[in-house]
Amino acid sequence: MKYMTTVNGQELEVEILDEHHVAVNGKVYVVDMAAVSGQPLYSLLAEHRSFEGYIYENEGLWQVLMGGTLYEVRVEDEQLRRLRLAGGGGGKESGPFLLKAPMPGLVVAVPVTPGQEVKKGDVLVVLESMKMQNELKAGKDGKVEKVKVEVGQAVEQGQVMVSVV
Amino acid sequence: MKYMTTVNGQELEVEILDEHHVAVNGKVYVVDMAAVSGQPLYSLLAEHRSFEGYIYENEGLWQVLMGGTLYEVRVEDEQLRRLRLAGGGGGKESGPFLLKAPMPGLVVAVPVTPGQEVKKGDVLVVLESMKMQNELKAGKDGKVEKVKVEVGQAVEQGQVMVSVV
Amino acid sequence: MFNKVLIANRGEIAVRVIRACRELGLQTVAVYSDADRNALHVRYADEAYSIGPPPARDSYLRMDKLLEVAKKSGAGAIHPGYGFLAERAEFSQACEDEGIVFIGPRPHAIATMGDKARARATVAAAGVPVVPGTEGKENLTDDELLAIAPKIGFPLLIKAVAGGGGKGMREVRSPEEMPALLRSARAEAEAAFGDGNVYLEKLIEGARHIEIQILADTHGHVIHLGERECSIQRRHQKLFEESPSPSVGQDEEFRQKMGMVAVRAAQAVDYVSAGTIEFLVDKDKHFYFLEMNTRLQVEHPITEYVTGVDIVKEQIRIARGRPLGYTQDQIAMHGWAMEARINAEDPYNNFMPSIGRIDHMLLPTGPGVRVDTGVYSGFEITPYYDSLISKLIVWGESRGHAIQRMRRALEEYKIVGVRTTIPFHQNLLKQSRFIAGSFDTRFVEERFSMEEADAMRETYPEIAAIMATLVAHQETLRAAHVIRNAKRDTSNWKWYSRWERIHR
Amino acid sequence: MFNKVLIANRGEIAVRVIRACRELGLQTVAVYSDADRNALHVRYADEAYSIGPPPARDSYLRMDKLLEVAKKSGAGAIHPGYGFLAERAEFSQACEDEGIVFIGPRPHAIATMGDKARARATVAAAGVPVVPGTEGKENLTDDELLAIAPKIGFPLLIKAVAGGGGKGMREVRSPEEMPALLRSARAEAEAAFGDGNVYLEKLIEGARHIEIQILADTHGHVIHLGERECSIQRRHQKLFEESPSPSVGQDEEFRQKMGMVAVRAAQAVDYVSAGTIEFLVDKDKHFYFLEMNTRLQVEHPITEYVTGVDIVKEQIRIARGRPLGYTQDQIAMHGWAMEARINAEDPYNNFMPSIGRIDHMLLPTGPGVRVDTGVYSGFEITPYYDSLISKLIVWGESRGHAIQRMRRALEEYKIVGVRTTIPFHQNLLKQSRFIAGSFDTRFVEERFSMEEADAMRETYPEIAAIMATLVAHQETLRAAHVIRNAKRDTSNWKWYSRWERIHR
Repeated sequence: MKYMTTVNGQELEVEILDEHHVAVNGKVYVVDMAAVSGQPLYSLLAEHRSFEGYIYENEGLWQVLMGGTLYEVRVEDEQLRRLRLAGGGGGKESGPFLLKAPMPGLVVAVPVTPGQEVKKGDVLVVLESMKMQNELKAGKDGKVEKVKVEVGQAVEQGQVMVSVV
Repeated sequence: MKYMTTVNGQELEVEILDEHHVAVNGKVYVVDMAAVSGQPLYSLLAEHRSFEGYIYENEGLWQVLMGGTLYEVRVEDEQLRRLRLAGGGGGKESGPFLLKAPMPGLVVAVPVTPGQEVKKGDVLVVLESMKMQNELKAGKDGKVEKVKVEVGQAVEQGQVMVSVV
Repeated sequence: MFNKVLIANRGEIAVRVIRACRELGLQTVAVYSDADRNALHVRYADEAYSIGPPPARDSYLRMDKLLEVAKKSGAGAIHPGYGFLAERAEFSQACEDEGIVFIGPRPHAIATMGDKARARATVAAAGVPVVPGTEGKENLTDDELLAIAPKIGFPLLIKAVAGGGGKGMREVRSPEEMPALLRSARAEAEAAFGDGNVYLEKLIEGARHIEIQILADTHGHVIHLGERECSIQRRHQKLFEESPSPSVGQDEEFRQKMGMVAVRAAQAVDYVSAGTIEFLVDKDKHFYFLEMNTRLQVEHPITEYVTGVDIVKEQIRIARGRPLGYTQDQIAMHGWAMEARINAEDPYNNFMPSIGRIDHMLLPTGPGVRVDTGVYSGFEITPYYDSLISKLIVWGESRGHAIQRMRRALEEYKIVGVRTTIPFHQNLLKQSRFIAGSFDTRFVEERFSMEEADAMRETYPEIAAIMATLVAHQETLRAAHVIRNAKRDTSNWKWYSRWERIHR
Repeated sequence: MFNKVLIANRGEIAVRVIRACRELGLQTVAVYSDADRNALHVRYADEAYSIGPPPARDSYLRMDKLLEVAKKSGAGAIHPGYGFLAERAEFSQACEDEGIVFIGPRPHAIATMGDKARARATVAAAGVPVVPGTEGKENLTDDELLAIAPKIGFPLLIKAVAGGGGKGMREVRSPEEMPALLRSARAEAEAAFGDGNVYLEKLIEGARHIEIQILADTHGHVIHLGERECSIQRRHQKLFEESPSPSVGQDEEFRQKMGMVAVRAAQAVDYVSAGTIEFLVDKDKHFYFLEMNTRLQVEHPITEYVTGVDIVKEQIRIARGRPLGYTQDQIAMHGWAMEARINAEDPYNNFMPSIGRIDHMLLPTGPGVRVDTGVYSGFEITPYYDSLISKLIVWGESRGHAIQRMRRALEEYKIVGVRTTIPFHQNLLKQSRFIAGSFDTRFVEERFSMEEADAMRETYPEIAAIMATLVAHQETLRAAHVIRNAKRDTSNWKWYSRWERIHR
């Protein structure tokens, strides 16, 4: 099975030959992979070198945290790749941006109002959690559509707080 | 719900009143019990004292290992108690005794032969495991019926090695 | 004296204090909010009392409930830990009023050091150097400030009196730019705090945050246990500490000079128990009093490692009215210790807090490694309290050895279920400036980024690719397996069964 | 010199050696049997090679495979750990032949000390006291033995030449009973080993097992690191060690006397690397050479704690041809250290081995606690290797402090999935004879039982009753729930849901 795997922008062709052999850009690695204590912690022996990494899925990408370094990895087979490329580049920023609470917390500031123009990176909500003030930012340029929280309100993880269209 | 609970030979009447109240011989304890990391490790707050114990079931009895002390506990409701007492005292030693391997290992000695008379506590098999020689003994007086293993043989956990009738 | 201690705290510090009590043969009483029934301090204490709902103001900050539990349980003393009520003079006072020993300083010392202007005036009067500035003189006009500025010297800082968090703060490099900066600072302070008052403070460039641990008993003895280097900070939160400080190192004269000044500062408020004097130190080894923490510090273990003194046990000894177990000349620093604060925060996402259940934990162990933690595999990290879940402390014969050991311990430390700052520390320990010991309090914010740090290091993109591809491949097979179910893809069965096995 | 080390071992000692290498900047190569793919030493090493099926004879004892891996990986040195090939002269020789540094003594030293009679003769010639007896002179007749006996003195032991495990051993208290005992001993030895030869040895009554750690470099320096008390044994297996020994304590003269003799014993075989001289010590502080262990010991960490010397790093330094990092007068013992061996054995069932998956583990941490282990939550304990899964090591300012700390650490240590010897140690530490430091090598077997120990302690039968009853009650509800399913017993729903929650 062949995959196009992109690591921090670098494209690699990864072919899984069998349980113990993987080719990266044609170079064959003898591998042995095991989930040491259930996901997402994996031990990989590759050409007898011992590696250990956390592997998290995040919005269609894989984050590999290994030896204190984070790798952003996209894994696609040919079909998926064709679909993504056909979809065009601008697809990501279309549609509304929904700011969801990344954790439960207390809203301590909402520096925007409906109708206001915002730039990607502008602060939409300041959320207090674990005694820290966390600035939550716009994911795209646009106009604030709805503000669904107010200062002093407690929010649940995943709750939509602001939408930007 | 009332239980007769016997701890190391001492009989106690334990009544579960509700989620947070248990009476032992009529004395009410305010309790809060939780399995801290799944079974068999439990945290119990009783009258604000904090206890932690492993609770293992073993042949109908409960072993409570707490603070480096092992308690053998029998828990019965009235029905079970009546059944047991009706069954009489001699019931336990009747029927054949099957010596099962308590762990995988290698048989290094079988000092008995079929037909031989043995006493409770006599060594039937010596099993090597974890580099230790473990003497496995007869659970009752009787006559060796079958010897199903030989010296040098590897056995699985739970495998019957010798029977005594 | 007392033989039962109530610990008015939670988390790793409650566990730390319980251990000290237990080793001294004292009974312990834990308190817990509804979020902490299964917390380690509840499990380890001899007794435990529920004190209310999760928010601290309803539980750990409720003096009335704590005193009630102390009386009910018969605890003769209360240890406040750090945070929560540790630096509230009224709590120390309330304990005193109830006849309960407060394991910490007396109310007067807490109150004096808790008020920045009073603390500054008090220690300055005792001959302790303070950062030159106008703090304490409020309501100065622009003209007055412009007149005083040259006496303080440039560069200097304009700071909001009501302030905090950098709001209303301006850096001034020359008299010419000062009027405009005063205006904007006042406007920002007014907007942020409803108070446009500002004061001036000399800007200490390239400043290090170095603190001195002191111990004082009720018999008038005050000693210091040397310094800790705490310049590795982010948003004024310490992330990594070491003892000794690389900028003090072998300069015993400088250490003793700072130590003696710290002792003087403590004596100025008749201090009792363990406390810390924080200094700003410039490149030329001038040092200025910053503030005093009138409590046990998070980073006390590094001092314990290099001096061999158990600070918590000394606190208890002091609270029992006994003299210090050490004289100043019995204190020597041996080797080098470091502490990495492991927070439940994602260093790759702006240190955003991370909550959830800890599914798995593998602690670093072996020689020269100490972990102080209040969490365990199966424990739930909630949003109610601060994000510090563990402190990884190591000791080495030298700074180099300590760095090597910290690296191996960080690599061994595995926490599954929440994101942590472990990768931050791994990157920090690869930075050449850090290794050289040349950093100041702005280092993390101005000269450090996780992404750049990653880019500088030896990386294994092929290995990351293999790992991610194998996992993605397996996910696909798993999904296909579920869908096709009966029509099993035999070409993949081997993979699948292997995966099942390793995931069991 | 070498910068990559192959560790020819598994478990906690492989992890220990990997850590030392990593902290010294050396690359590490692990080897593993099929049972150990997920073992910690494989995960922590830089490289890992499979060397065969689980049984040690097919993997960890295969010299050919180990040397092949060393060559393939480019490892310039091999550390053997303890056990397996550590005391096989031919392995040290094979490494030498292949140009690989063996991190341990030279073949001659191993071979000499490995042969009991030769070792005895060699050290005796160097003036080291040995237990009086006839060992080494074989095939003595009854008449000859009866003639020699009075010179050795009574009580004495008859021991089988081929022997071991107490077979053919007899204790003789007077000349009169000796002929009959000789006959029965010979008969038993003949039956057990096919060899009726016996020898005589003075019986050291109330003997303690005390050993001296030595370090020797290739430049002729030999030093000792003080003693370890190892009398707490069962079936000649050490269970608990401490340093210093309570019977040596402050008697520095006695310590140095034993230490110097140990150095002499090591010098007698041109010893290099770390090694241990074991002595039997009687009540009058007479000591007798027992044997030399020509390798790193399981219990080396307690010596590391009290002396501050990292023994494994010193071994590596020595193997690199460098002189010792310490001279004898730089070695001092500070405080008190203890080690509890945590074995996967059930102390309530005759120390029967216990295997299975470790479902959960909570390590004791905090000040003065060190854990050396090769297992973790999720790891499978197999029947192929010895039962030592962890070493719990503590340090305290005094013996009393160390005992208190060990007690709290044992209580904190939670291992779910296999039975362990933790309760044994908890009971040991409550025994008044142990606390008083008055015990000999027969203490555990003759004066200690788990059941009696439990009976002597403060117990909580009501609490045990509550715990067991609540669990039993819940099991009943759970079973009922499954059977009745739809017809849910609402009177119990609260209990049930709570249970579900705490078990999640």
